Amino acid sequence: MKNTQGMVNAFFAFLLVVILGIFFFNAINQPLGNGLVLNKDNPDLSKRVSIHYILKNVHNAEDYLAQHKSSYFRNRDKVKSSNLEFGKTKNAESGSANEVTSIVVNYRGFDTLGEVTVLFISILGLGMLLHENKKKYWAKPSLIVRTGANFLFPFIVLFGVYVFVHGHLTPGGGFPGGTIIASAALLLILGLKDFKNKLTMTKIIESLAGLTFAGLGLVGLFTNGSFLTNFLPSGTMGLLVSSGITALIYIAVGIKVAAELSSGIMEMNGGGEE
Amino acid sequence: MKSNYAVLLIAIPLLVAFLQPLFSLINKRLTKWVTFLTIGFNFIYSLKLLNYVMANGAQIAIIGNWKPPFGINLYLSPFSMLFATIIYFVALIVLLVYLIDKPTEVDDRMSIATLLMVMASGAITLTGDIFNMFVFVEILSISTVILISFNNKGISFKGAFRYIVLASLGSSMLLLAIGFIYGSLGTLNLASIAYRFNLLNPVYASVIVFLFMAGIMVEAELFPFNAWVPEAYKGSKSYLNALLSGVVGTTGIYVLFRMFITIFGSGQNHIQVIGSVNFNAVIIVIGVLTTLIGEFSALSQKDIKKILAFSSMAQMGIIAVTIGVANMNSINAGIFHLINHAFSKSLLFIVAFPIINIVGSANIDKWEGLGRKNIFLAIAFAIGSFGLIGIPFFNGFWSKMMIVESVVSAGGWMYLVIGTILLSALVETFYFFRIIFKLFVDKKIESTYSVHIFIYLAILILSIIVIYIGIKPSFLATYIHKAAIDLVDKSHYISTVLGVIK
Amino acid sequence: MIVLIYLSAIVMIISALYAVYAKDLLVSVVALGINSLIVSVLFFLMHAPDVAITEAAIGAGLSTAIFVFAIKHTERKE
Amino acid sequence: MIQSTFFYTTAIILFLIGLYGVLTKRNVIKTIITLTIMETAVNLFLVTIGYVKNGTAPIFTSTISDVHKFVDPLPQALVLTSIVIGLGTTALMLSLAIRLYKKYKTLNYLEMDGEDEK
Repeated sequence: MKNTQGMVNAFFAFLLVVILGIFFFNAINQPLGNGLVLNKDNPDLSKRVSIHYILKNVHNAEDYLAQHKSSYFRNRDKVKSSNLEFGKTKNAESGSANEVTSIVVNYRGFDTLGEVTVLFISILGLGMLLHENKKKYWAKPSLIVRTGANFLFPFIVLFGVYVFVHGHLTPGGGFPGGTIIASAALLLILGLKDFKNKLTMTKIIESLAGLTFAGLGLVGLFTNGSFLTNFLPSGTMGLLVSSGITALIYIAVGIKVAAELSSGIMEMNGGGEE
Repeated sequence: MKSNYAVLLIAIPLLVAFLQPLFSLINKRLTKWVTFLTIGFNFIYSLKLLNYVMANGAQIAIIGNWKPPFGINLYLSPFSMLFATIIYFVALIVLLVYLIDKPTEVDDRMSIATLLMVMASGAITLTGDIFNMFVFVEILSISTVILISFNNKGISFKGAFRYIVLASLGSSMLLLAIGFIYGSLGTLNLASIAYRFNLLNPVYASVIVFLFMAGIMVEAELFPFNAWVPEAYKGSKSYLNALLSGVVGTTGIYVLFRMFITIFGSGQNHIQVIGSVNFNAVIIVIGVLTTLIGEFSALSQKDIKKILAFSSMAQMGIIAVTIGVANMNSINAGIFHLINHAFSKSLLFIVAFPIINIVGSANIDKWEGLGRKNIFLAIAFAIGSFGLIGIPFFNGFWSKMMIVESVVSAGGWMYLVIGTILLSALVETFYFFRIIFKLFVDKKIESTYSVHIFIYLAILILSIIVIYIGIKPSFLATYIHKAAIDLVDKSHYISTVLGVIK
Repeated sequence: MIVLIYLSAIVMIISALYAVYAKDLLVSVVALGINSLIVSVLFFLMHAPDVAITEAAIGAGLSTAIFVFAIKHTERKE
Repeated sequence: MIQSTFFYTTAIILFLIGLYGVLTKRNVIKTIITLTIMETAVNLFLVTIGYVKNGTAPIFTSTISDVHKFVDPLPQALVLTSIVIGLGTTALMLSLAIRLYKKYKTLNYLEMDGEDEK
């Protein structure tokens, strides 16, 4: 009886999935001509707003939009742009060499603030749900794991710090950097049998890092009249000390993510104490 | 420049939320009052902004000094500010009642989750960027899940799990819709999407709208994404129930209004047919189904929490119908009914809260004789339910009248819809009067529970609002009228944000 | 290169199916981790190194670890 | 290099596999796994939107500065956000799963419902 019901369920689910699949594939394979469709194969980036992020001429584009009104939408690529050269160009908007970073932290920094909040609230919920979780012991770590954990821990942390400090220059940034540090904490949990959770410490670090992010935003609001404005000089593109608050925010994000995820892993492991 | 400060409505609660763990290290009791004060600040500030935009028209607040459509912006208009204000007001009252009544129960984690939930709801109403909306929807659903599971019962974990599964299913769909939008229109800004939406291939547009609708229906408690409603309401604390219907549900419906009428709709004709699908009909069918399922499920329940949960589901269905009918009258009526529902339902939940404490049970059979024990609560309950049913001279009467009127003027097969609305009112009358008659049965209740004066005050404020809107519906008329105009006027939205005129 | 992409797409779909159908949850989680890892390789080949690093660290690494922790606290069978 | 239609197809097949799993599986952790598959699929879809044939990664280095070959960085930024959000949701769902298991001693929904009725 139960099996029949399962079969019927599976059948209807399969039917729904097939219908949705036809729906999606039909949408994706719509022929060109009848209105806009997904920009496939060689997407014309000059039809998208990101052309200005790439060329770093958003302020010019704002002026162009204000002057030419709706004709802007047809002539995005006519917006003036300056020549960008690694290690030479100064004050190229945010000044970060990694375009993804400049979008994540600068052009759309507000999303990142929300994203950090999502992580914050979910780790908070995890702590609430699991605070009386009993510690589960894993198989006794072998000598190699123990030694390896002790030996590798500082290097992994250092690598994580490197990743988020260089977030505005190289691939990486606050989120992967923080996660790498959290994986060092994971290594300690697996490698050290008598690992003690340090939740109060992570809480304080997390709070201060979050405060830095939101506080930098508010400083921008009160000095330059807009939340999360880059109020520091953005420097030469490609240098370590450049891109103003972008680098600072990414460092804060890295520290915050590291603290949050480490505490999340500790609480997942159990034995969390306040 | 001044309007840029509106971002404080989001930034201050976030800053406070990040600081709360530090406060809780200093003093555990500090956090809840900080939360309360922050929401109070939000309410006062949003009231101020509401008056400002009512007088001066819609404004935008830009973030990061990047003007739209390049950066993220907040859109402050009569419609968005009105709902932000109502959300903050409801949250403030509910939180006050809860803090007074159960001071020991509120811990630091709960106050952070409440703060972020209210912040996210406000931010969803204000934001002018679709991906930003997605991020805040995520914050809203995660903090709601935490609050539901706070009760530490099996059923609350089940409700929370069901909610989060549906919510992440919905958010995947929402993200897919955002992907489709960005891939074709090359923008994430709502005004820019609105400006270019009718250039889309029709099949393609219908896929986007379908995915978006599926994504937001979890919050709006609409069928078939409302499977979480009964367990989540039953499993969570009473006060959270008020927030679930007054804040989360209101936000979900707000997004449907804004997206379907301003952004995806085509100016004065509103949505009508997008692509190959008549989404008006789809929304009406969904609304009617939700209403019928909600009302008939409420009829068979004994538990007051479940009754109110199903009733709020049904009201959301009725409001969804007004989105589908989509003429000026129905939009007016829908906004009015959403406001009325937020007030009446919060009143009912807040009244149910001390009643449950007095009687010691959420089962309505045990409520007999409450009127003799505490006449004030019984009358307040009656006022709330009259407002919800739409008894003449209570707030729901006017909005339901307006809904029926607007549906009649739409004509055609809409007569079926009128039948549904009237039937739902009938069913509501039946189950609410069943409770009210029970309240005034002559029977003695033994109880030592005494209701705090502040709870009376909160109930009094909400009752007065319910009655005052009933007697003088013109009190809100200017606000609602401006909100409806703002909602319908697509070209105004576009020209305010982008500076181009469609 | 093209062969590599086709191959990884096939492995990805097989691992996803395996993650859905495996009776042992731990096997299912490992399949999920493989899926994430291959997706991160695809991201790298699609010139998205930032996303690739993040997906490898979060999707294949940390996410798998917390799944294993959760299974340790519950049960392994479906 | 390869056509982007191929990636779109892969992403949608992956999405549908995940959706099928969510609809049919009755195990709490299995549901979470299938939801994660769906999230991965959506991320692949989003990155594909920015994919340019013969492009380069959108990062200025001392050797690469031909901006016209860059792939679209915006979808990548969105995916970065969505991956982190996915991790947060997954962690919360898993902790709920642990609590559900502690309450009901099972991971199956149907058995949980049976438990409640008793």
